[in-house]
Amino acid sequence: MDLRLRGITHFYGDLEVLRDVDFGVEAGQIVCLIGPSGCGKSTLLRLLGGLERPAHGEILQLGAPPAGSLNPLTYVFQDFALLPWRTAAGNVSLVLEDHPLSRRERSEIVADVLARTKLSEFAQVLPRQLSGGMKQRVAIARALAVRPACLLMDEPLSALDSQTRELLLDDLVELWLRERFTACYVTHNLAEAVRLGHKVVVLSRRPGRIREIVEIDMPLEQRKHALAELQEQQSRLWELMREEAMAADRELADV
Amino acid sequence: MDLRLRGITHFYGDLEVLRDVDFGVEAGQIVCLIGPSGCGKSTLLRLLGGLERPAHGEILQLGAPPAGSLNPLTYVFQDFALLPWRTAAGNVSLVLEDHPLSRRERSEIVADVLARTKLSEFAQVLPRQLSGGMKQRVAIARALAVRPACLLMDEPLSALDSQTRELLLDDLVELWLRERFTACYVTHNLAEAVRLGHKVVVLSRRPGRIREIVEIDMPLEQRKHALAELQEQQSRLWELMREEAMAADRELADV
Amino acid sequence: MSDEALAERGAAGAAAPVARPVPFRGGGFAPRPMRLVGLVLFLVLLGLWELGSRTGWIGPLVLPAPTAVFEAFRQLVVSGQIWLHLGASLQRLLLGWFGGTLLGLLVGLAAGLFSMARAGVVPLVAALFPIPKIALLPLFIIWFGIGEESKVATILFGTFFPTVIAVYGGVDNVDRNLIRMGQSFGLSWLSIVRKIVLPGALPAILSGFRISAAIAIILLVAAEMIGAEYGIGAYILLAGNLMATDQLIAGVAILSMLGLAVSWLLGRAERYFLRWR
Amino acid sequence: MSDEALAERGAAGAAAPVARPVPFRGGGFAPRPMRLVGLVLFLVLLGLWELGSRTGWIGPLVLPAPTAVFEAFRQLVVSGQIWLHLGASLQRLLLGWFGGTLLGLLVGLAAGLFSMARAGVVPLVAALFPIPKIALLPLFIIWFGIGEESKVATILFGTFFPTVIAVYGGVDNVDRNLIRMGQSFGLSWLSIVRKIVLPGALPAILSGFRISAAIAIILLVAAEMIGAEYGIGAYILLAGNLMATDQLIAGVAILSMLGLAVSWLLGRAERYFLRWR
Amino acid sequence: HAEDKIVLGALRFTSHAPSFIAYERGYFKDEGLDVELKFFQAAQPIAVAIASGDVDFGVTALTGGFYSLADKGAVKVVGGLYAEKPGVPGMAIMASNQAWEAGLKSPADLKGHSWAMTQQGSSFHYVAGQIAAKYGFDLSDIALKPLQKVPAMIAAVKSGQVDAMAMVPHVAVPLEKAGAARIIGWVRDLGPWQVTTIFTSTGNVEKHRDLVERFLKAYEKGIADYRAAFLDPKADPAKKQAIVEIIHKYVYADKPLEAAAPSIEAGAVYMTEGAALDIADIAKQLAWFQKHGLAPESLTLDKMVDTSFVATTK
Ligand SMILES: Nc1ncnc2c1ncn2[C@@H]1O[C@H](COP(=O)(O)OP(=O)(O)OP(=O)(O)O)[C@@H](O)[C@H]1O
Ligand SMILES: Nc1ncnc2c1ncn2[C@@H]1O[C@H](COP(=O)(O)OP(=O)(O)OP(=O)(O)O)[C@@H](O)[C@H]1O
Ligand SMILES: [Mg+2]
Ligand SMILES: [Mg+2]
Repeated sequence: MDLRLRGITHFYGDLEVLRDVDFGVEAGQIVCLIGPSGCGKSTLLRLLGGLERPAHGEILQLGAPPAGSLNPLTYVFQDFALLPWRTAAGNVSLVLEDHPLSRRERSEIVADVLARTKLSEFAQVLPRQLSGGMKQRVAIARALAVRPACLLMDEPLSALDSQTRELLLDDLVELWLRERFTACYVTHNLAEAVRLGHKVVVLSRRPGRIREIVEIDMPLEQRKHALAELQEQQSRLWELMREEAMAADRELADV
Repeated sequence: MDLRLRGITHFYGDLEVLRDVDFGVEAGQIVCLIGPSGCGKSTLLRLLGGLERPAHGEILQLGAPPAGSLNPLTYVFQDFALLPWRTAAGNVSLVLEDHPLSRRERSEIVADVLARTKLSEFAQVLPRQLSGGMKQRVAIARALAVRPACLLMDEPLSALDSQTRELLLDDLVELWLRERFTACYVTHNLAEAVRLGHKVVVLSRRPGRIREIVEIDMPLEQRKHALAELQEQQSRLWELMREEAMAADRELADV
Repeated sequence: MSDEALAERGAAGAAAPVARPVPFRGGGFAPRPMRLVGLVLFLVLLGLWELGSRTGWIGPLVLPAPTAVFEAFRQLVVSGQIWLHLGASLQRLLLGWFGGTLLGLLVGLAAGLFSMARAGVVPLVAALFPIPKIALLPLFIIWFGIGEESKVATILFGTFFPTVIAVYGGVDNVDRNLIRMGQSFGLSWLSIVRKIVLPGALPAILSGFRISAAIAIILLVAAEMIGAEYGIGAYILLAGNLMATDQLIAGVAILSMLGLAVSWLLGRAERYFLRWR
Repeated sequence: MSDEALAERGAAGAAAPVARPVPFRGGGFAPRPMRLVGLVLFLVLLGLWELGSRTGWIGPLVLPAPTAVFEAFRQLVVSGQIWLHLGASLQRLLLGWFGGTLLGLLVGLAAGLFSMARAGVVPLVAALFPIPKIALLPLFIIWFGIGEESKVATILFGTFFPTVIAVYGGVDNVDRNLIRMGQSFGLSWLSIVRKIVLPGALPAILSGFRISAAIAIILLVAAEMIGAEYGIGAYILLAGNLMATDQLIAGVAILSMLGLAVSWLLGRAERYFLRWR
Repeated sequence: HAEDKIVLGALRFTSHAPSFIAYERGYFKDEGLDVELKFFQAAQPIAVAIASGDVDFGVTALTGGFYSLADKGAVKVVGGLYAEKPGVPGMAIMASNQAWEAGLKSPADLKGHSWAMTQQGSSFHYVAGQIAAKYGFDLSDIALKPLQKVPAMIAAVKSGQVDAMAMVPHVAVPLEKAGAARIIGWVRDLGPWQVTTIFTSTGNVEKHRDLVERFLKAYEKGIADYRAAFLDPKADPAKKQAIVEIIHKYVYADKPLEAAAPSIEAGAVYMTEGAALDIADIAKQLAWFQKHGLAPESLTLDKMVDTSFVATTK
């Protein structure tokens, strides 16, 4: 299943947040979305997942989601969005409970995704006892449990300290190599973008328009050992964005 | 003024946090402190600034602070620690009000440090209207206002998004080149450590011991254009820490 | 075949590339205040009540008609009595509330800052808070006499405890990082309390004021049980004694409006003092 | 010259490299509960009070001696009357509090979830909350008679409003990101309310229970003004009528202990239900 | 010469009429007393206010609270006022319509019925005790309903929630006329009863006897005027009218005089001449209250009453 955005424009009241955004997410690809603070990245992702309705334009699912997908468009959030009153397993189970699955099927799925994210031993642990990295792993396990057609990830690593981020980035690459999931990945971090993205969509300042779409052809498995080469891509992206990032930084929030 | 730690060991209740830590911070140098989550970095910094008393060992100021220093050991915090009810200028002024300065002297100092951190136009703005990067700049201005002998910085950039972090890192380098301040800089981010540190102190997992002290001789002004070379240093540090970071990540918080 | 044509065919051609808009599943869970609805509901209720009274479905003993209540209120205004009552009550309210708040602030602050004070004050407050003030009225008369003192004291006692709780709760919730910041810059203890702790506790203190003000108004009737000739509470008590339900409800409505006015004022104060939020 | 020797010379040799330990400037601003102090203070106060009574410095009219209060309490226990009173009061408390809480939960939840309900309920609650229940006692007699109904109704009314406020405040404060997460996984509306909104609002609801329980106890005296033969409130009222200050204070102490017991129970409940925090 | 300032606690009831008469006609002034009238909503706080020193003199029924204050040495009875005895106006005993239908036709039938009163230890409670004593059943055979306030009692009997009560005549008669309840007897038929007394603080009795004497002298004149107007069948209508006008200043002041006058007249009760005190009945009351645990055991008649100021009747 592919996703296709056509001429998306969005407003909050009088504030134009997105203007005429147009791109596609093909199956099996990771599309990274970068742009300065407040340019509408999160908004765009919410539109993609049907959590908000665009003012103009349309967002289409092309093709049917793979059979057995319980929730084709599935989010991974920056703040993990785990229910603090449920254990790791409970948090995964939550998203299965509204589907017609037997208790056994459900616990099998839970055990399976926890194993795939190396969390089996943490099944019965409450979120507050987990480190940030572990929490995000639980959130990823939860996302995998509904067999998504496309993952919508909103800065999934930005709430983590940079060592944990490094570890999780490796895990994500490994996961992709194994499962070839489709994803739209929002980030501020250009290093993440060049490590994960098959395609990097660069947005301008608010109202967010597409400045450039950069394709990175190097296979994901090779990137870890070509950091210097990627550094070049990254520097190019940074040059594209630097001025706007600075301007966004100096912007006052309206009172 | 130099700082010298001798055989620092610290406990919280029965929990040993630091064991026999021993290093020095020489005037005009930036010492970076890295280590996995929960290894006692923040604790060490609190001990350095006299906010806590070590269980064993001693922390000495060698030499008198420079004349006119109002607060020799001055912190910059991860969460900015700005009073939300005071404007940028008010937050800077706060730390001068307990010193015998005339109103004019005070407002001159405030204006001066705001100018040095390129914040003059934001003097009358409340923190809530500022972006994270601007908030941390205000905190740095506040720290400069008391003419510190040594800055104690606890992950000053880790609450910022990575683009802003990049911008502020450049600002810090620039500031150091101009003012040659002394600093002890705690971070999780190895890239920051190799960009800023004259000396990088690597701590082990809790109880934090010193694993290695890495000296980086390349002058700060050159580092921006030698990212590839630094990447090597950084990869070496990461190899040193990777295992421990992973273990720290998988640790359960005691209930 | 165009995407649009495919979209028409819907899920039927499962294997072929179908284009469907992403289904919307957000929204909700964000109730907004709609001023008009509240007003309309209020008027409808009033209308039904009047209708019930007129048709005799609601007996006059059970509830007087809104018009009767309004008439009682009008009488009160026309005769000028309302100002006597309001004046007396407001004076008691202000004195009692102000005294209770001031004492509560001091004690609450002490409990928030010093272990010793906390250890002494907290259990005492916990034990004395749930004591009904009406139960103590006979003692209040002996302690403070039957003049204004005992009435003010009743309100003062009622507002003191919630203020203590709000203040030390507020001090507890001041961001410790800000206090540590103050210490790290060598600020004096007094500066830290004045410039960091107090403003930081202000939101909690102000919301404590809402509670203590509501309690003060509720206690007005109890306070004016002690030989008050004037005052809204005394007016209500007298109306109750005479079973003059129209006056009773009019008095209660005045208290309710007083409560709304106080809460509006506090809302303004919050907006002013907490504009930094 | 070694650092240590330099340190000895202190600040005198300003230019030379002096070694001084970093001055300590942290600590404080973290009052800890010290159980013992509270107990000791309580005992000291009790001792002073007894002493004052014995020496006649506190007249028996002003305040009975603690021993007299204890004697009154002992009488109550020995005669077995206490169980009659406690039983009657607890039944009213439980019924009234339970009813008020249940209704408050429903209405508060509606106000927290639906714009329409919010618009109708919030202004009504704001207007009716500050109405003193004692003012309405004459009407309560007419509406609910002089049996248990009117007593329970008094407590029910008193607990309903704060529960509504706590519940819709709690619902408002549920992390919207969690709700959005639920929606994004296609959870049904009911699932979101049951599994996300309600548990998320639970801390606020439980702390609302503390307030409503305290109010219920305070209202006990008012409720038992209406023809109650047994009940702690009735016992206190009688003691007040008879100016039996020892019994009065004993009754008040029972209410205070009841309050402490309820707050202890709620503390346990919080620890159990909110162990995920 | 400087007048002695005293405070007199009062209720806006016709039973406090002598206070108003003595005040308005300057009888207190004549005795060199500068009296301030202090109004209360209920009788009980007057006694408490005397104990706290806010009030010097008061008039009230002998209630549980009063005995307790007397026992603590705070207040003392110095004279009598309103009394019930056969052949004079006084309180009625009423039954609700429902209870009447069901057979409650006289006080003797009260066994097993409910009884409205303000509080335990109030004079209404005592009446119930007297009924039980007279008709030979136990007080516990009556279900006592303390309702705090007289209007609550009336409302409860009117609506049939309580079966019976005692009530002052100017309320009782209109209630029966309106068909809201039935009068089934009179309190006076239960035997003589010293209902209210004049009292002051123990301090006044011990240290300012002269003041108490002067007060009582003035008060007795007020009583005499009242008796002449309301208890004398051959009373001069003009004199009566003058007294009604004085009382109207304080009671039913919100109604016009014409509307208030009948109620004021109907509210007339018997007041003993010269503030005489029925000491035997007071002893009987004290014993009853003590027997029911409503008055302290340690209280004696001597401690409670100073009989040296007025005549005592047996
Ligand atoms: N629900 C909303 N109502 C009104 N304005 C909103 C809303 N959500 C976002 N905005 C505004 O829309 C703009 C874009 O917000 P958005 O969160 O999409 O930006 P972003 O690119 O994700 O920013 P960041 O990098 O900080 O996450 C911002 O100016 C924000 O203030
Ligand atoms: N005030 C305290 N009381 C008790 N334990 C504490 C306290 N402060 C810190 N700790 C514990 O001491 C250990 C070290 O904490 P510290 O904050 O110094 O670590 P850190 O290296 O700064 O971690 P991070 O990288 O997460 O900032 C942790 O296990 C923490 O839980
Ligand atoms: Mg965002
Ligand atoms: Mg830290």
